[in-house]
Amino acid sequence: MDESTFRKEVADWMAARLSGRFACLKHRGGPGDEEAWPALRKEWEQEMAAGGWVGLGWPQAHGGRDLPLALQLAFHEEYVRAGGPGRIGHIGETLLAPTLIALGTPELQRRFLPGIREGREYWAQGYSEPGAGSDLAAITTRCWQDEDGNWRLQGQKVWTSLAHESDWIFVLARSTPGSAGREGLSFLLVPLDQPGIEIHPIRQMTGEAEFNSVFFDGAVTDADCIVGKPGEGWKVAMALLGFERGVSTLGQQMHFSHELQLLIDAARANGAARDPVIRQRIADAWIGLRGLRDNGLRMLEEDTGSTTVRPEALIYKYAWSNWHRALGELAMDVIGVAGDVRAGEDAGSDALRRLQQVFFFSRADTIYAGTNEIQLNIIAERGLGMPRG
Amino acid sequence: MDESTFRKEVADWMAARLSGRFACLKHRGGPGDEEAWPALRKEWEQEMAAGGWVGLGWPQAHGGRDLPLALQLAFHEEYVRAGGPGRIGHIGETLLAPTLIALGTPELQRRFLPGIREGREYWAQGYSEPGAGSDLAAITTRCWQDEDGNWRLQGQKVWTSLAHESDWIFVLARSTPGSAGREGLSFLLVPLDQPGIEIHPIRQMTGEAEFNSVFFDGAVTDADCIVGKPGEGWKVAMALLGFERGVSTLGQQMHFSHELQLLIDAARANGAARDPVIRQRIADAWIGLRGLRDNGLRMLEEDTGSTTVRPEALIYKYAWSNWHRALGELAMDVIGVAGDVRAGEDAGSDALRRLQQVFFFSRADTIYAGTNEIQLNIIAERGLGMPRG
Amino acid sequence: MSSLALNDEQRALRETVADFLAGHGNARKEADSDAGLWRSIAELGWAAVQVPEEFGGLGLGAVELALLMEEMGRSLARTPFFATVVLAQGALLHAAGEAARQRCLPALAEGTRSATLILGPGLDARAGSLTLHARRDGEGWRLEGESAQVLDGSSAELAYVAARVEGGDGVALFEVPADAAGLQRTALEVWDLTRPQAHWRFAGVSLDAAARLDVPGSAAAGLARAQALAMLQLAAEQVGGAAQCLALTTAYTAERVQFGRAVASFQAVKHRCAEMMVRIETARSVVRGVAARVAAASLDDAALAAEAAAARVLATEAYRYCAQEAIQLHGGVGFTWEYDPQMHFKRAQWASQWLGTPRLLREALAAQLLDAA
Amino acid sequence: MSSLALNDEQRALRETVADFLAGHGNARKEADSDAGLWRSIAELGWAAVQVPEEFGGLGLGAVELALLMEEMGRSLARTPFFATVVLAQGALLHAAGEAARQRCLPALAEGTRSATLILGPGLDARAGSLTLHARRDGEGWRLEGESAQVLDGSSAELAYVAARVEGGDGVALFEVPADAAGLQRTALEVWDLTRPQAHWRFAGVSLDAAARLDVPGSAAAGLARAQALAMLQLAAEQVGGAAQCLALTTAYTAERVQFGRAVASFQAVKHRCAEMMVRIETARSVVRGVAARVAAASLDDAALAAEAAAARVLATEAYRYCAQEAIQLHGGVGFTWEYDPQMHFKRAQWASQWLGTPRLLREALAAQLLDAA
Repeated sequence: MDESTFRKEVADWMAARLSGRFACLKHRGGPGDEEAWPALRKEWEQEMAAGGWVGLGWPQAHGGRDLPLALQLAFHEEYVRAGGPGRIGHIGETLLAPTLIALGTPELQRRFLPGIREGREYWAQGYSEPGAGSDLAAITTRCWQDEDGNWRLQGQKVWTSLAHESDWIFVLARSTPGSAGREGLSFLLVPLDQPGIEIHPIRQMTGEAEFNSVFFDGAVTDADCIVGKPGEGWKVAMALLGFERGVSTLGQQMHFSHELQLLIDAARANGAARDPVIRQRIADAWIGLRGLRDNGLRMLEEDTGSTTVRPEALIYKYAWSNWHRALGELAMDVIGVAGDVRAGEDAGSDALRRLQQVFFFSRADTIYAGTNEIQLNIIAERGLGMPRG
Repeated sequence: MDESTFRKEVADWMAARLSGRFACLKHRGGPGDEEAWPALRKEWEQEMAAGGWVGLGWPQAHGGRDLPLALQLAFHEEYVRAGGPGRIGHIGETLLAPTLIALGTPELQRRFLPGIREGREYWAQGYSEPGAGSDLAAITTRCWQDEDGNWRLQGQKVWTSLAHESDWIFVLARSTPGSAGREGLSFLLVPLDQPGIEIHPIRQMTGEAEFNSVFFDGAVTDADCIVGKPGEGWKVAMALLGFERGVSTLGQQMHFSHELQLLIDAARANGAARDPVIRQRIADAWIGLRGLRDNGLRMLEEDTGSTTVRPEALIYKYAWSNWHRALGELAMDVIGVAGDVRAGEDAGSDALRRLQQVFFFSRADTIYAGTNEIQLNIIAERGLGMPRG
Repeated sequence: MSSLALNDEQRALRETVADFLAGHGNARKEADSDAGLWRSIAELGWAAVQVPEEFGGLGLGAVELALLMEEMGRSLARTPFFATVVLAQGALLHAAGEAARQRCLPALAEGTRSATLILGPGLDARAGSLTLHARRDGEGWRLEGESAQVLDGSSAELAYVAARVEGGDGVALFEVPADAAGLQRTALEVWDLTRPQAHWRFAGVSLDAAARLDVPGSAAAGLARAQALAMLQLAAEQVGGAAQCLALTTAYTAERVQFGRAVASFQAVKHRCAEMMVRIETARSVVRGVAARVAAASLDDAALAAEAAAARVLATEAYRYCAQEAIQLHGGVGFTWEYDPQMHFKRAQWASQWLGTPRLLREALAAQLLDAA
Repeated sequence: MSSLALNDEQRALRETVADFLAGHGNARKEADSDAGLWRSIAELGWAAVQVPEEFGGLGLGAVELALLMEEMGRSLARTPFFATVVLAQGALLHAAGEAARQRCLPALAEGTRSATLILGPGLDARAGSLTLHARRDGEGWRLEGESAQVLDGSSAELAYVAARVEGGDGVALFEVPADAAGLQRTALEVWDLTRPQAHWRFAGVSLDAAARLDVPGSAAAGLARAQALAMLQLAAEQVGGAAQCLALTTAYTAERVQFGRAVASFQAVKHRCAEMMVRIETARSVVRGVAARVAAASLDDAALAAEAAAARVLATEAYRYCAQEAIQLHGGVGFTWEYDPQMHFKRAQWASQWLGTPRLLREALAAQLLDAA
């Protein structure tokens, strides 16, 4: 299909559907705003599924459309351009589903992929623990099999986004008693709505809570709800993380671009745009965004299939998270003293609220999914071959 | 004595003496410019000695004037304000002499202090080695005693400023065969003009060479030319370094202040002073200099006699060296493309030459006498009690 | 050369304040505990520290006040101290006439009343930025206009208000009771809960003649001096906050284990903490130095403005950096509500926007350095 | 979406250039070796890379030229390549008329002649910054003025010279032989020995009518476009230099032992090198992206100016940072003459001042982003 025809198709569909009762979702539900309209956003997921916009890159055999990269990219760009809301189904669609397709049994694929593709079942991620943040291999959540083969879990996971809105969670847990590090872990799929699980919100600096602690106290799941063999959980977990840097990074950049435009509008409105130092910093933000964009394109395109280190992929998380954090600081310097006051929920405060969210919530960007410090270690060791420790 | 009277005395003396054949020394001979007029600067040292300006803080018993801190400070400020040249005798006067006064025998004091005080004998410092830069305890230069008790030396020292202009060198060398680290070192005083010593200039990035390598090949010195006992050299060497942060730091700041003024004059002359971003950076340079100044005053004054960690002393080297390096960058951004061209020795190029020296030579500031990295380790470990390694 | 060394009394004061605030911090408590803390502070005499003895004060100076502010910053205390002592007293001391000082200062020194100061947005004292206008009204005055963000605006009992006098008569300083007729106060929902604010609307507030406190013609210069001194004290508070960020971080990383080692043993973490210390101690040295020179009365107005700006820029950058790094080095918990780094982060952000941003302060310094004839 | 991927021919070109320059680097050799290197480069056809086939070139584009420039930057090669190919050819390609291109380009593509370009200081193409003036002189022209710093000014055989035409006729582009009567060239002693410069004084240089190369009215826009493309290529060279700084540093620190460990094993050193890599790869991505879009002809003049500015700012900051850190992490030897980091440091400084400083480039971008109606 021709790209511009496809773009128009997406744009038309978005214009027609992201209206009426869905209109309030425009530009909502991104990081820092995930608590916005969760029930309605699930309905939106089903609307999208019905429109054929979920699983664009999945193989057709699994119900996907197997679209080429350029069209997937075009979809994400048009989606964000139209103000499409944060995707409450993204953990299932972009992380778990590709993992199941790559490493799951046909039974697991048949059981779980349709619920994801149809926007009916939502997933949470159970990796981090209070004692295992940067050092993921230190996890202590245990799992074992009952006589009937069903899996049981005991332990605590933290920083699980949207657990309270999800139906399932995938969990990395220690199945070999006495094992340590990356050995002896298993990757389980666990239903959240059961007596053995409690979900407690973690209140963050904004006062809101889009992360949770999930407590497992003898929680149970079926014997076959495991991806890979028992003890192979680390490999599966890492494969899943590998899908994190996908086409959606360029969708993320459209969000960033939108935020930068809000900042520019604010600066023009309040006169900060005349300040020579603010001007330098806005130019730098734009330059940085070009860097993310071209780095992202290079990541998607160059040397695919090559097994050598991909420098542009190694640096990407560090680059975007620090860019975003700096954008938040710039936004607050543009806003000035008025930024002391929390922007309201009224429509007139939309831009201000969004920019404040960027400022506060981007503090998490340089911490989750590998802190700055971990990223630099990885870049030095894998990218430059420098010694460990 | 009243401080302002004293200041006037210094200023008058400088105005009278830093003229005629000495006039060409004004503002010359600082770091990056140490090759300027060495012979004449030695005559200047003798002129100063005759004027009673050497050993201001030494005890009177050792030929000093035992002036209070405030007056020593006033002297250094007036000296620099008048354009007093870089002190070719400063290693002897401010490092070795206090060490001899504190830890040397009466014989050593009688033998060496007069030559320093009278501007007749010049000293170089022999600490660093090719394999022992940041890690000073790794030195391998050996020393041993002949049957007659005289000391012999074998090895190589590097980064010795002004060795080719000096008469003596103090050397930290390993006297206990097989020892390692801080143990088994001795602190020797060695005449430079002898067959067992060769001095080779180290050409630096500016093309000039104010550092040297000093090669010891069976070099000899008298049996009693040792400070402390054999094996106690580390303690003596560290005591000497402790004198590095003395009153003269505030004299250094006067140099910095002069450099900043040259930069401001250049910016006003070429229009860079109208550039809003340059203005911010010049203001920052001024602010940083206030930081050095008040930190230096606090270092000299507060809690003297206390044995607790002095945070302001711990941070000082890191703070001034990075400030100075940034000043050099700012200077070149002020000068613009004209900075590509080496400033000549003519009087009209004085300011430009000085600013270019700051830019290039300040690259060494963050490396010698403890690199940035070593400074931060020390601050974290001694200042904040964080764990080693 | 004025001495930067603290004397024994000053060291003792610092200890007392630190001990007291460590036991009485209220940043995480409900607002109804605030009045008790302020009462205790007043009883300890700290509200009187910079007020001359003739007005019922202790007659100490900028150095002692800065020590107090540094400890306030460390503890994130939520009290009317900054607004009442630093801002309101400062305006009275430097911009009010003798009779007005005599009348107004004792109650503020005793801490029996809390007060605030209204200048232009972000406490900008320049005449052109003032948003309130005063018009003669018989013997008295009538105030109109609004101030979008008044510090402690819901709790202060009195406000000292700079207004432009209609008819080209310059700037005047008024005392306005918070319950004056025609004054509408609306509490604002702010990010930094330790620094409450309210919107004030002056819909024709009538004041009698005695409410004007300044000697006509002198208010602008007096307010500029008060503003510079407030900048110095805010810098002291920022240094305290930054130092606490570092203390929290070294303590947390010493306990937290990752990859089998204390996080504090990683060189990158150590270097970051060392960098925090460099910035904190540099800012502290300048705050201490400027306070000593203020106490020694050795600064003219231009030098005071420049030196206070230097202190503010260093303290602002130090606090922002330390709060950022405290969050970063606490890892996941750093941006949770239960840990303190986020509170300092919000305070650091607040403090970066009031009493002159680094950008504006640098430009003002550049004008002094570069534009002189 | 233009592809950033290199094709097989481009990858092969990069390898060839890198191999050749690794064996023929001349930065540490005497200047009399330079002519040989330039001859070899010409024989390999690299001077012809961006010249259309109709003018005797290879008809390749910005992507291939950027690959060459990146390798030139890595090796610090001292050749007329930048001045002749990037600057002089660029001006001809974009600001000269068809006949002039036909006449001048083949010799430059063959590399039989070396050339340079004269615009305003630092290669500023804006009409207001030009320092040379052209006056009609019978059928021909007379050039007056001076250019304080001409790249390769002592060795170039030809100069392409932008001058303001007296009488309000705008900007014109002239070809001037370096041995023209009335032209005085004075070699300058420069810090970066790989980028020689000379002062040129035009004391009434007479040219015949054919020496004017532009189609009147079109030179200013053409030179602006040539300048933007030169910025892109200079950015590519900077990326190469920065990458070499990092390579030198990781190699040196892997060998150097302090405190009983390889310096490269210290986390602070690793993080600094990682930060260098982040900056290098970001700049490289943008250089690659802009070059691809230039090759695909998908940028209008405004977009080209903006994108080239982005590449230049990223590459300039990356190179300065990497050169600084290379010196720092080499320790004492880093600022000695015998080690390469100081050479990169000087080149990085040179490159930060020509073809627009980061400060000016950001302001130009801000004007596009913020000042549009």
